[in-house]
Amino acid sequence: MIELIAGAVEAVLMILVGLHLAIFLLYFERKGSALIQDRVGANRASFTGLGRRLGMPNLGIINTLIADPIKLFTKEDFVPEGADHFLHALAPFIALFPVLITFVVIPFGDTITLGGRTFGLQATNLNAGALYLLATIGIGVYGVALGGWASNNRWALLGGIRATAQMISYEIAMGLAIIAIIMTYGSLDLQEMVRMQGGVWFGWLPRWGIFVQPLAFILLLTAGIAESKRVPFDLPEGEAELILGYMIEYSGGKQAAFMLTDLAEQALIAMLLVTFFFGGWQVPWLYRDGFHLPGGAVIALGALVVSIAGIVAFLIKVVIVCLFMGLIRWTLPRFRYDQLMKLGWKILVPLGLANILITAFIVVVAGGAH
Amino acid sequence: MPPLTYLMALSAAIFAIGVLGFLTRRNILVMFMSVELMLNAVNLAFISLGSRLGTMDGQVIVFFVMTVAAAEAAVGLAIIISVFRGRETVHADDLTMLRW
Amino acid sequence: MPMALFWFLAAVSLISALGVVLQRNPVHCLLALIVTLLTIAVLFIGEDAIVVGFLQAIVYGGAIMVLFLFVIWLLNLGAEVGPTGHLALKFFGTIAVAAMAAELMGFVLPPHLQVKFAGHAAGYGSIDSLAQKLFSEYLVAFEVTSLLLLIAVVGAVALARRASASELAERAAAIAAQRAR
Amino acid sequence: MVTTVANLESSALALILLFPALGVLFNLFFGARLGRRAVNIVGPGVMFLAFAAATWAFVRVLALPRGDALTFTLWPWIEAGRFHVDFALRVDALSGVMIMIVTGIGAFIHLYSVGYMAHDDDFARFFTYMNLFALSMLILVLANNLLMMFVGWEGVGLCSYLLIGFWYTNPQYAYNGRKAFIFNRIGDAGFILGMLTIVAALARGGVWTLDFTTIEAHAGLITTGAATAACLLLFLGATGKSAQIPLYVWLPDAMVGPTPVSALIHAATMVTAGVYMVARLNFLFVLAPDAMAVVATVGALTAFFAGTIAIVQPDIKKVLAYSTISQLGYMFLGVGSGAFAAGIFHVMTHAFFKGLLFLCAGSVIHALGGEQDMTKMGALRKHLPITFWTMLIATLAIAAVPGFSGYFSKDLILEGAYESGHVWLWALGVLTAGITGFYMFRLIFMTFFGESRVAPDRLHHLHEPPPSMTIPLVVLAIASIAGGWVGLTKGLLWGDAFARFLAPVVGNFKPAVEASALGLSAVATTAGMLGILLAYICYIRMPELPAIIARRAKSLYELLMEKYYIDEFYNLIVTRPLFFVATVILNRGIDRFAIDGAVNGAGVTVQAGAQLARRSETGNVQHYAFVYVLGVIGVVAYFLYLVKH
Repeated sequence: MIELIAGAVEAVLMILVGLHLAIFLLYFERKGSALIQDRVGANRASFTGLGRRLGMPNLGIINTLIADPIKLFTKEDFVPEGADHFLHALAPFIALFPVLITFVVIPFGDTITLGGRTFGLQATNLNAGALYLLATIGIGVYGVALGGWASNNRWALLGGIRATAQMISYEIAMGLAIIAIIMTYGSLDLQEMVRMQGGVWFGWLPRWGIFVQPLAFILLLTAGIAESKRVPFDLPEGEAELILGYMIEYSGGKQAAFMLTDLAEQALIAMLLVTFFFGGWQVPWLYRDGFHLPGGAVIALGALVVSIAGIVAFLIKVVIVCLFMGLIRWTLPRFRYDQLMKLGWKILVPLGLANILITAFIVVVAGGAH
Repeated sequence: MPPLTYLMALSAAIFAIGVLGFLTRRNILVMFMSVELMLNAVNLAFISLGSRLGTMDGQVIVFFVMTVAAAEAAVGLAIIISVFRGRETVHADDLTMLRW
Repeated sequence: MPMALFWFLAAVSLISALGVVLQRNPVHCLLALIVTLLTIAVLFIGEDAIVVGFLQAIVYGGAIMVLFLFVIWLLNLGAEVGPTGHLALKFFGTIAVAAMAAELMGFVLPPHLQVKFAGHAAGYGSIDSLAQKLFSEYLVAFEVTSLLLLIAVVGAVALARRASASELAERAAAIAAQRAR
Repeated sequence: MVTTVANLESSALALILLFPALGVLFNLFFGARLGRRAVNIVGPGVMFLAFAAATWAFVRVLALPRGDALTFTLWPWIEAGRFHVDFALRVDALSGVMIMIVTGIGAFIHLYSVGYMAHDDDFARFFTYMNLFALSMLILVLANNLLMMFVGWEGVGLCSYLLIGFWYTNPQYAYNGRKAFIFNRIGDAGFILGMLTIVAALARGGVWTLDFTTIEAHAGLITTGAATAACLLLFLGATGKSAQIPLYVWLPDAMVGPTPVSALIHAATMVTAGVYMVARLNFLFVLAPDAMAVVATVGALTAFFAGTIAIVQPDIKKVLAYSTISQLGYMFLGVGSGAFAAGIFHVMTHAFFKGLLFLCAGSVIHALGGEQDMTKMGALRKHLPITFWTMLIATLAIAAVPGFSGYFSKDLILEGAYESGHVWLWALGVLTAGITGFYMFRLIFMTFFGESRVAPDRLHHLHEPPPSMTIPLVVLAIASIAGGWVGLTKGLLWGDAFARFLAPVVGNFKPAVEASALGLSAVATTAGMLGILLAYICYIRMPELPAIIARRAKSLYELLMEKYYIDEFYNLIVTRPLFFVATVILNRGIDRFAIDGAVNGAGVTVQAGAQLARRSETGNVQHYAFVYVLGVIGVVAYFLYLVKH
């Protein structure tokens, strides 16, 4: 019973982390982009001038994290004439829901011992976690697709079609990348994958997945960004051509849900990348009993410290990957649609297949990572 | 686990609903969906029986059914598209050129 | 799987299956179908067919149904209006289906289907055990299926390929002739 | 016994067949496209090449020890159980002479055709057929077994059909082509049955073959009865191919083909096939004296009757056609009397002078723009000098005037007939010799002497033909004189060299009666001279006499004019009853009433049923599905029943 409660708590925690990451990303979108583009960015709203008094007047935290959500959720919920009311309302949640429930399989720490009880730091220990990922991400398509269709707007439908086509195309590449990873680790269990990334090669190099599957990393990164429809893959929204695409007829909370979906998806992708390629919660050279540094020095640590260090390391890694994706977002221009499809089908898919072939060969000859 | 009988009954019921859809709906796309419904009902029966007999064969067969369903959907939908291009209708009772 | 969950899933799948058949708008039908498929996927997982269950969600839910959606969009299908199809067919069809359902129930409900079941062996339904079967006993079928998929893809492209201008003109003439008759 | 020489050099025998075959393919596929010039070179060219190859082979045979043969097996042809047939070629003295005739005379006829067909647009098809004709005849002659011979046998039949009906737009010509083909088919049936009889007779002794040498080696296994049956059946084939009683009627009608075709049929190919076959199978025929007697009798009768018909025919080519039948009769009289060498000798000399006669007739017809009626000719001597002189030589040869080739061969035949003991047949032969002299000189006198009866509009058109036509005339004229000197009467100069040359192959017959060769020769020559004299009287001295005789002996004249009413007779006893059976009983009774009625009735029934049944086919897939579901209900009910019980 207590495991169940712990699982529920962990699940809620994980979803909250995801959502907060999404909001962080939103903030980064405002302020980080300003930084990159040498602008000021959001800087107006201030809560009793506190920030200014503290000498940080331009952070725009209040604009982004408080004012915007309040504005969004208090806006009129507008449904266009001729729209399918039911689906119009349902679509944002069909989009958001699969993303949120995906967070529960991400392992964010090893185990933690509290009051004599040991809990696994993974909300749900599915032994087919990788398949679960693919399934939920696959279902996420319908939110966008139905949202675009239910709006009874040509731009929206066009955006929906674009989004759907893009997502199912890149799902293939994503699936191929994940298959290669599964073959490497020989398991569908994400926690087990992370555990396998503990330890070192050559006495100093962490056994992270990126060193054995660099190609899969690039594939998953690309496909993941495309899946979350962020720049440079934001054609479904394409403000200039489609005036926000499938979201055009959405306002208020529903639109917020759509935006949140994209951001949360980005956070999810970051978590997956960390889990698959950067050792998840593994801290380099940290074992259950403390650090074993490459030089041979040992720093003994308590079990609780080690567990918390894992969680922190996971979060730090995720944030770093998120920032990296943000960098990409504000660096690369948007693709053209045919380029997008060409990249997906003619480059990523063949690369993914080749990667599987090579991985299979190596696994058969040399054995997997375990 | 639920008794096998319940699972089989559920399977039979979904199958019957699929047949009903195939017989009564006019839109060939929806008829196609009904076929998928029937396929899934049968899949459920395979999985349930395989599970209770402790054999993996049921699952393997379902795997093949899904593959074939994918192929069938690809070809079937392509046929529907080309039919629509030629006849500008997807109603089964308008598509009666192959009679006599 | 707890019985409560089973009853819930059974109810959802039946209602959504009926939704496929009874709703007018093809998109709603499709949505109902997706729900049915997902509940059935969960039932699979409940029967320890974990891999197949997820595959059901990925392949059916993630791919095939999207194809349906695309086709519905492409054909720009709206809801059917008025009584559709032959009413006589509907009437007798419903009766026939009811008879068939009754017969099927006669098959599955009696106690002879009560199998003694003592739980699965370890690894049942895992990807390993599925792969063991697929790549040994069913290897030929597996390879043939891959070939089938390839052929289906080629066939689908050939069928749905946009016709050239001359072909279109030809078809238009044929349709006109048909209409004139 | 004939021994066999088989070596690599013999493979060159295949060249004899290869050249005409290439000509056929070339003319068939490229002839019309590449134009007349190419065809005119290739068509006769391949024949001259074949002639060269044949000459080479003939010289090789001459050089071989007497009785040896060149053989070459191209490939095993039929393997059926113990029965085995090779596709193999064989050149010995007999076939050597024949290939020389076929390729040599054939080549000159091809050359002549270049000029003759100069105004016909279908030259490519013509040369395709001509090459094919020569090819078929060469297969027939070169065959080392009966089956392969039969291939050539059928081939010449086919080609005669194609060429007689060459101008197929004329329904009568096409009809005559069919007539030739059908009469040949009757004979061919006899040939097949004959072959089967031989196989059956030998198989009883454990020998499964159709090889000439093997048959000869095992001839002892064949009983006299079987040999007689086989010989008579094969001879039926020969009467079809070589136009003997009773199957000769196609040959006069074959005159509707282009004249070079007539020349080819009569001189080099086709009609001599029967004689060749009998000579080739002489070892078989000597086993069946009755069959030999039949052959000789049929030959003599044919010679006589055809000669009498030729007397009154006005058409120049018809006269020649009947003269061919008559001469063929001589040949059969010869081979039937056991004088196989004499028969083949006559084949050769006849090929020379008859080829020449046809070519001359062709050049007369050509000069007159297609006129064939001798009553519209006359006094052409001055206009066509080369044609006249060459034709005169040929006529002297056929009339057996001493010194010309026909004299030697005919003499040997009559001598053979007398020596075999068939005195009556000899007498008939002598009588026919007189008739031959008469009708041949009638032809010469009517065509080249006397008053000109040529239609005025054709007079200005008169001209000697081009060199491609006259060269063959001259060459054949020389051959017609010299060709006979290879076979003199025994004991004179080099004697009968020809017969001695052939003896290893055909010398299986021992004469029954000794006779004075010179005495017999004197009688026959006298008869021929009398015939010529009579012709001179009738057509030069007293041109009104024939008409008077015709009036006086009106019924006889008409009988001859109408060819003894043989065509009408066949029509009455064969064609009419067949037509009756076909039209009344089979067509109206069985076909239209019974079969058509049943078929149409079935159709009507099905159609009526289908009209009802098709209502169920609405084309609506849901209706079908509904019925399907009903079926499912039934099947499930059955299984439910099985489960419950």
